[in-house]
Amino acid sequence: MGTTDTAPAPSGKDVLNRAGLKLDDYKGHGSTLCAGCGHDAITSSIIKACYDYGVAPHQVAKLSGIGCSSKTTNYFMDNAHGINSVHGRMSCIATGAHVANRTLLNIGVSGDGDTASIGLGNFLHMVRRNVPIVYFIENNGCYGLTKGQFSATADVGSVKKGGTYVNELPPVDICALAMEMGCGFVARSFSGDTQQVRTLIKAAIAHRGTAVLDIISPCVTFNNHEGSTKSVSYAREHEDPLHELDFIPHFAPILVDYQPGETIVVDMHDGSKVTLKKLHADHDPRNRDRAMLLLHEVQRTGHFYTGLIYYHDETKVFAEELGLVDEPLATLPTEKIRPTRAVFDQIMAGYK
Amino acid sequence: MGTTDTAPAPSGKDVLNRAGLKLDDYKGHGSTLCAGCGHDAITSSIIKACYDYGVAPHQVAKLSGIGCSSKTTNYFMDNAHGINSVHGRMSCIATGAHVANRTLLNIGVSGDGDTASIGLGNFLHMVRRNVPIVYFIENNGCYGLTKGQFSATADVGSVKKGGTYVNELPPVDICALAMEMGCGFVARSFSGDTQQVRTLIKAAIAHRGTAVLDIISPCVTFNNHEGSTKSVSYAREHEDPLHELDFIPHFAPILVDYQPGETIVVDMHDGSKVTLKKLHADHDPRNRDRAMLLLHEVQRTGHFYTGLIYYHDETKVFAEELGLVDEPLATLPTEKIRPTRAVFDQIMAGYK
Amino acid sequence: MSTVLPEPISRESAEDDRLVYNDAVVHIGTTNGSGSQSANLILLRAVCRMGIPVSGKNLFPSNIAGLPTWFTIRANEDGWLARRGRSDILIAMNDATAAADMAELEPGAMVILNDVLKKLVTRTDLRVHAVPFNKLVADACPDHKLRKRVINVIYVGVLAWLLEIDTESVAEAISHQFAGKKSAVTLNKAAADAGYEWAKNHLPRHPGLRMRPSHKTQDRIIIEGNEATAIGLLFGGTTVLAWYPITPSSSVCENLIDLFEKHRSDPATGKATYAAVQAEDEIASIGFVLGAGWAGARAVTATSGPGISLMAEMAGLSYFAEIPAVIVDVQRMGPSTGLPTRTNQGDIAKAYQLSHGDCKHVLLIPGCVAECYEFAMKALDLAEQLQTLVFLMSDLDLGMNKWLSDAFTPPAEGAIPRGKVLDAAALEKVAKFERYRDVDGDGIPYRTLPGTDNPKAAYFTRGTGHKPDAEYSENAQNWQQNMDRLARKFETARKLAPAPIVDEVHGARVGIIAYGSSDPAVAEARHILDVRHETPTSYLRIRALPANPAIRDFIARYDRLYLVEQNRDAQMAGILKVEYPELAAKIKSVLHYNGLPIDAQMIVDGIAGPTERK
Amino acid sequence: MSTVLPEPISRESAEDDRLVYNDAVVHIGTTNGSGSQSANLILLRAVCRMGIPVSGKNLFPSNIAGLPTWFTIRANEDGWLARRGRSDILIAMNDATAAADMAELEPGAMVILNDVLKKLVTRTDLRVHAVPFNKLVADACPDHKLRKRVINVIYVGVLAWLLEIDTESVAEAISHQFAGKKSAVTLNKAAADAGYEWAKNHLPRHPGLRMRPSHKTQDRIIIEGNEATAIGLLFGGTTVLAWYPITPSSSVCENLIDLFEKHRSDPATGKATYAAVQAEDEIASIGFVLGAGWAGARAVTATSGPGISLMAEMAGLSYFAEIPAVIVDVQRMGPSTGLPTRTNQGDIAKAYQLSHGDCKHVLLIPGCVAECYEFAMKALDLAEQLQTLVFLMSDLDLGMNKWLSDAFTPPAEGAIPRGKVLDAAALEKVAKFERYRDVDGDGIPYRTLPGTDNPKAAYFTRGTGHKPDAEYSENAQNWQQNMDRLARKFETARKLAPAPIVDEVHGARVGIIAYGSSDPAVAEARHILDVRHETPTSYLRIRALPANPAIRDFIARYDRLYLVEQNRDAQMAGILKVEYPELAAKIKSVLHYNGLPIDAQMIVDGIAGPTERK
Ligand SMILES: Cc1ncc(C[n+]2csc(CCOP(=O)(O)OP(=O)(O)O)c2C)c(N)n1
Ligand SMILES: Cc1ncc(C[n+]2csc(CCOP(=O)(O)OP(=O)(O)O)c2C)c(N)n1
Ligand code: SF4
Ligand code: SF4
Ligand SMILES: [Mg+2]
Ligand SMILES: [Mg+2]
Repeated sequence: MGTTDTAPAPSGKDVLNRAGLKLDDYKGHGSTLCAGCGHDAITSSIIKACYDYGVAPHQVAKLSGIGCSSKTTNYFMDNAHGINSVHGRMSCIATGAHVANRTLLNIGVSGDGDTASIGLGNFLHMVRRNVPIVYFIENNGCYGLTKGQFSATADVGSVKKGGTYVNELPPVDICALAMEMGCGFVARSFSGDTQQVRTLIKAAIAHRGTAVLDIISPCVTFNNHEGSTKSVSYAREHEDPLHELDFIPHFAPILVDYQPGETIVVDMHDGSKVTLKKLHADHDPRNRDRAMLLLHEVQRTGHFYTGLIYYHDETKVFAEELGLVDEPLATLPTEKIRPTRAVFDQIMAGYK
Repeated sequence: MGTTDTAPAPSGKDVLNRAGLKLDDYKGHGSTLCAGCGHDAITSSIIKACYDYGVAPHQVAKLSGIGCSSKTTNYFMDNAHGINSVHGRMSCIATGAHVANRTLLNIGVSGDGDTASIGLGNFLHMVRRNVPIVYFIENNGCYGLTKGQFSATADVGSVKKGGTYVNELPPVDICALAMEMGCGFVARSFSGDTQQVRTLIKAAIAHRGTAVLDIISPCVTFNNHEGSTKSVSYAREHEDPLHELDFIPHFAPILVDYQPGETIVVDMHDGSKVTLKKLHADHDPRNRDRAMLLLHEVQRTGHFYTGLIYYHDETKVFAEELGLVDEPLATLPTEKIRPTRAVFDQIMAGYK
Repeated sequence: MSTVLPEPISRESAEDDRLVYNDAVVHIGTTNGSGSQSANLILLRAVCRMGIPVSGKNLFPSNIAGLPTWFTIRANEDGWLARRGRSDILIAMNDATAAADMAELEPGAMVILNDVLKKLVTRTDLRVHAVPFNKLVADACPDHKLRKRVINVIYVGVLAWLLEIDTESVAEAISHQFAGKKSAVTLNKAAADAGYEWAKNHLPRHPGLRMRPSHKTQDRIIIEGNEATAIGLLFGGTTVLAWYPITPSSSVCENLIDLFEKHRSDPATGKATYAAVQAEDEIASIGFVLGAGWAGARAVTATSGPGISLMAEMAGLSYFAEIPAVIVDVQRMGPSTGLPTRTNQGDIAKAYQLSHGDCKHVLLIPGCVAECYEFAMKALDLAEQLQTLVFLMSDLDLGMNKWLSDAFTPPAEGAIPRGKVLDAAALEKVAKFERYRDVDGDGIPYRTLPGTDNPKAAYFTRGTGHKPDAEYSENAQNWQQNMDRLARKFETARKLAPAPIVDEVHGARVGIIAYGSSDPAVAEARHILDVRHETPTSYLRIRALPANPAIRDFIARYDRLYLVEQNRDAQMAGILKVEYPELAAKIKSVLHYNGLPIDAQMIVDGIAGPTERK
Repeated sequence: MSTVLPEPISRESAEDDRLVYNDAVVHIGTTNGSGSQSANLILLRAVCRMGIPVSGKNLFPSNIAGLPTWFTIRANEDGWLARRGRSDILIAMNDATAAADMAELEPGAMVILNDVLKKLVTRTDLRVHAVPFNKLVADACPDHKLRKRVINVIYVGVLAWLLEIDTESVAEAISHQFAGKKSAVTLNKAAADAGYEWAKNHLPRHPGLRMRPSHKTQDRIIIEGNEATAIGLLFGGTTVLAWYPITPSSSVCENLIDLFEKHRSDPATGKATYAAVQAEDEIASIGFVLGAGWAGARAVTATSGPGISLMAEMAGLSYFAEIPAVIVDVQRMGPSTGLPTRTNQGDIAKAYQLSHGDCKHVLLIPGCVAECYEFAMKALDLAEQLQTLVFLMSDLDLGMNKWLSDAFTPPAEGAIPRGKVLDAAALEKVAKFERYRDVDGDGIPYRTLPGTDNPKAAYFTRGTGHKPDAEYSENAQNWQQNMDRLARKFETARKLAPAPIVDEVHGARVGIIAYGSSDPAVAEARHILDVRHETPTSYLRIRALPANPAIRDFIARYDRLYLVEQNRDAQMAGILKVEYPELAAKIKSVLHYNGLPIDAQMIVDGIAGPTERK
């Protein structure tokens, strides 16, 4: 797990971050998930990353569908509004929330069932619109909440717990599909690699469009047995980080000496930087074709690369594409949303 | 339009094909589409290809959703059963029909709205299951039947007819998405290139899994103006066939001398062959990475390549994956679908 | 397709061979996509300019071009503007339907026929005039390519001669139709003139019918319901429109987008004070609306039957998580894909209880274009006030046909009411914020919006069981109490929704209840019942659900009670029978469900018994 | 959560301090995922083996592990097996709920408490026995890791002592539970023995309650409704199952798949004579079913509320294009996501008229597990016979709880009826095949399947307007006639669907109507009403919609008529009020909607007025 984090984050959990908050201020309700569930690890990473980043909770919209994963928005940032909507449609809720209030930071948590099965079409269209959101797929290859049926991301050869049934359908590659829809931030990680997950979250928050985080997150109850490629031990043993990742936020730039050729610096729209120190794989997330080829290699071999797979930020976010005013539409005053009497009369005249 | 067709098809329209039928036997109801609609050209190509191939109409299931394109299943092969279902869900109906009767030849006709908007998720899952079907997307970049709104395949920069609105969202690339879902037969063509379309249809019929045919099919009423990249004239002027295509059916093999390096021969599962004579582009549809790179080039440049983009046939079709009996499930006799009294008693005993 | 009708009331005089003024039905059969629509609108507007009430009903196929389409214009001095089955004059331009269209006419009716269709005439009891349309258009329009576009205007000229329609009004209507396009105006005027001149030279005036100037349309507008709805949504302060195209609701959205583009840019920045999003499907549309409503926008979607079905799951979330949302349902003929271009009121019961589990929704049901406008605003207000889903139940007849109306009432002055929303300042003043607590006893709780900078603001929204403080709960009592509160809120909705319009006639023993686009046909039917059948009737028009108590009283008051609706299953009758079980047996249904706009005579027949064909 | 209940009938003797035999409710509070389920099943089965009727209700959270869960066992000699609110004995194993669980007990109730929870006891009016579970399990189970799995079996032993449950029966139940797994059997027996021995040494027997051998359960089975439904679907000849996981319907599918794998391989080839497809969502599930039904398969899907909503559009296609389909709706508490692990009958009206536009569907409503089995077969038959969508309306209580039942009746001999399908040979014999022609006057047309090798076979299926020959039509008459035929077909369905079960008591003036899982509670309530309130009642149990005319007669016959249902909005009452407007005012509702299985006392209270707590 070759990721470090040199972001100038507050060092102790009681230290106030730039929003004037402590780590605990980012906590939520106690989790009701199974002990050891990968999702809880991701929740912790979200808490830590938001604290490090200095996110203002009241500006956050926590969005989710239905599933064990989708429950977790209740387990962080109690001071943010949250909505646990219906199965597979969080992407739609997010799009609506974004156009209603473009100033919100959307944090969406979904599962592989929620996103890759029932929600696939809507998810891909949200990506196409480049709706600003940090979109987590807490990917455990199964439907946790309904007791462990295979999901569409189960790998070929996965064995059903306590059964003989082997999945033979190819897994849906959410990262590749997101890239095909023009996604500008595509990452894959492992819930247990908390350092990498956190760094990716911070980068995703800094990204202005849709950021897709496909995080392998073992279901310890239903998909953690031998024969599962999404078990804790399988993931731990097979994770192969593409690079050592570091996030340097725009609000606290630090000077680092990079070894040319060894480190890639990705400049983000808001001035933040992500640095990627090359490990054995030679991957540049700014090259779309190469990113695709990497994903295809993974599809063939099942190799478990993690890290920032693809990044670009040239696309307008949806509110820009729509040419919206800067303020939230939600709270525009009457005079901005109801045309004048003169306009009314003019419209009536047109029908005379 | 560099496609020839040397398949030993019956030469005149009244000549009986191997099914003992004439060309007219493949016709359907008169079209009610606008004169000049691209969809009608595809209908003609379907009629001719099925005649050439010697398809048995009663073994065909014609499947469609809702849209101008989806209406066309009524305009060919009146002697086949057809179903015009609901908007965007033909893929589901097809999957059900396939498992109920695996011996049917499924011919599905859909539009870009039907497939790439409302039907996207279900379509991709059908592809993932490799349901045997010749699946047409009659792609006109708009919703014809509801009067010309942009669809999700409208190119960036497309101008709305009679308006100033320019589409800025990236088009959904159905071919690329299908490939990501493991599709083994991916082609793109132009309704006006009837020779190429017909050859592709025959190859698609010979293919045993899902064959996706993304055919640019101009809507002459709503998307044929200047500024449209899906107009007749634009397509005619910009079409760039990847290769000269030929289909040699398994039932009438002929010997042809190929110039090595110039011609690629794709061997199909049933013994048919598709030959591709290289034109200026150097494309081998058996190479997935290359096919993907080609599609990405198209996404960047908007270049209108047509032909067989990708082919492989290693994947089981869905009925095989399910291990179904060879006969149609639909008509299995009672003794095959109702277990014996002894089984009943045994089950009851288990609950005592 | 024509219903058997007796002579209309105001024409009794025709039998004495005197002329009948300002009462005629002209039925025009053309081809879809042939551009006849502009000719028809010119005709409509010319009559209207003469001060004569007029309506236009478009009967079009679910197809883009090449199939038969009909347009029926009814001019009526008394303002009876519902569909009337029997036509006085048929304009037969389409070879595919001319024969059948002629077959349906009453003896003595007039036919204006494109002379190339002459061979299709088999009846001898009609007054057929063959007009050389092709020759006339060739003369009037030198440019070969433009002829197709103006050929239909020739029949406007012919009719102007026959019925004595004011040629000045025709000219004005042409100028209005092609406002700003000079050459089009010239060309169309020439074509109308050509028709007029030819008719003047070759035909007598119509033997029985004439138009003469009146004064019944001053300051009135001609508008489609979907245009009216769009205007209402504009002035209602819609900030988010999410939609997926579907006939017959698309034009609500397309009109609204046009209005948005013209009237809703921020003057300072030129940026949009609205978001109009074409979704990928109806689940997404309603999902966007809920997301936006949750975040505080005034969000709306418009759809028709199939879309309503797809929105079912989200409708339940709106109800249960109490998220404001508005769905405009422009009803078309169902079930299934049905007849996308035919009208029906078949979603009433479906929308009312849309979604699984116990839930009911608020329905606003406009009966005229002015109410489309008013109720669109009202729906937005109520959705936020009640924090729930509100339907605007229009239909294809109301939405896509041309209706004469008084100009609409301008929107109320003052700030748009936004319901019980606590902002940061308001939160300062409360000790505790509990999202689902019934503080005011009306069942309506308070809410806050994401982005509210106050530590009390945040709460968690869910479609699962919850306590007043919005916390998750599977507790039996919590569940039941919350459901009971929602029922209470529905009672508040009953009070806030528009009350019915009641017209009680002294001495009437028959009561009629109807709703939506049936209104003009009911009005005319009441007149016929009164004048011809000596049956005065009282009338209650439902304008919303849940049902207003006045409906109960009305039902109780009459000996015979008929509920007129445009569906097979008597959906509204079912709803009222459940509301008022003690009166259930009284409610008789008059049902119309063949896809055509409802006409007065079928209502008369339903109430007075069928009339014999003379 | 407990309802105020009087002493149960058969215990009146307890007041005289005599022992009560075979009548007890044991309420067990543990933690989800702690493996208590097997202990509870052992207990259930041990009582059953003694010949005593018994039921088990599982009250579990919508969560996988770690949250509170309850299991309630009711043993009753007279066969009253509905939920009874007041428990005689509480087994308190969960620190999170022990205090609240104790608070709900009636004075004098007994508590078996894990001794580590002793500090939670505050009441003095309970008989509390603290048992050293941890110590006992440590002694009985040397392997540290296995202790968690067997600790709960200790209370089985304790109860066996207290209630005099036959230890042999306990041993047999353990063997049954772990059939084939020897070491598990040994371990669990040791744990049960440990509990028994400890109790014997430290506690007196229960002061009032005892179990003693009876003979009421011979040849009876213990089964969940979803298992029964799966067996019905297996023997009904299902060939295509399409599903998307959702609580509480998943186990219908998972059970059916198990059965398929065991019993539906072609003996010759070993290949599957069924397709079981896990879909990507519910729209796909019902789409697969319709595609398969269209192609001739017997296709079924199972789902719950949210899935029903998503299936709305396709439901209309099934109705209108007349494609056989079966949906099993295992109802859970809605609206919205609601309470996924709580029971309700809130989809009745929703399923009945699912989809936009005029349409109604056939509903089969099983009232016991045997009917789950029978009606599953019946649904498949009716769907093909009527060529339409048929719902099987189960619920979570019926589907996921343990029910005692007579062994099911084996399926009928002979070929499965496949409805009016014309194959190639049959087509030879007919002059003309018209898909939607009502040849037999029952509204049901003939159909053909794709793949039929006959030139007459092909037709075009559509959700749009069509003529009897299946050709597209927008014609008003065609539309109306087709809709009228579909209404006629619904009348045929009325005749074919299962008639209600009626138990008329001579002299009764009160009639009760109920359906589904309310049946046992109604039966018990009638007994209470009869014995305690001197109110004999007649009872009609609805088993299907459209409503059978016998329901009308029943309603008419009684002075007071109560319709018991498990939803807030009196959904079935609404349906009947519309069916029988002249009787609408008579129907009073008794409604239960807090998510718990319905109990007899709330019905008694609803009919006789609430009973005071003594
Ligand atoms: C419309 C609908 N269908 C089905 C369900 C049942 N359901 C709840 S969660 C879930 C799947 C969850 O899987 P995933 O998204 O991977 O989350 P996980 O529990 O594995 O984290 C399903 C099918 C539902 N709630 N709604
Ligand atoms: C659920 C649903 N939503 C919307 C519609 C309306 N509708 C009919 S066809 C169509 C789009 C057709 O577009 P496409 O599939 O591209 O076909 P085309 O007409 O362009 O060939 C739409 C939105 C519908 N029939 N059903
Ligand atoms: S079931 Fe699986 S996914 Fe759900 S909480 Fe437990 S471990 Fe996590
Ligand atoms: S509207 Fe367009 S897609 Fe539809 S028939 Fe006409 S040309 Fe074809
Ligand atoms: Mg999952
Ligand atoms: Mg299209």
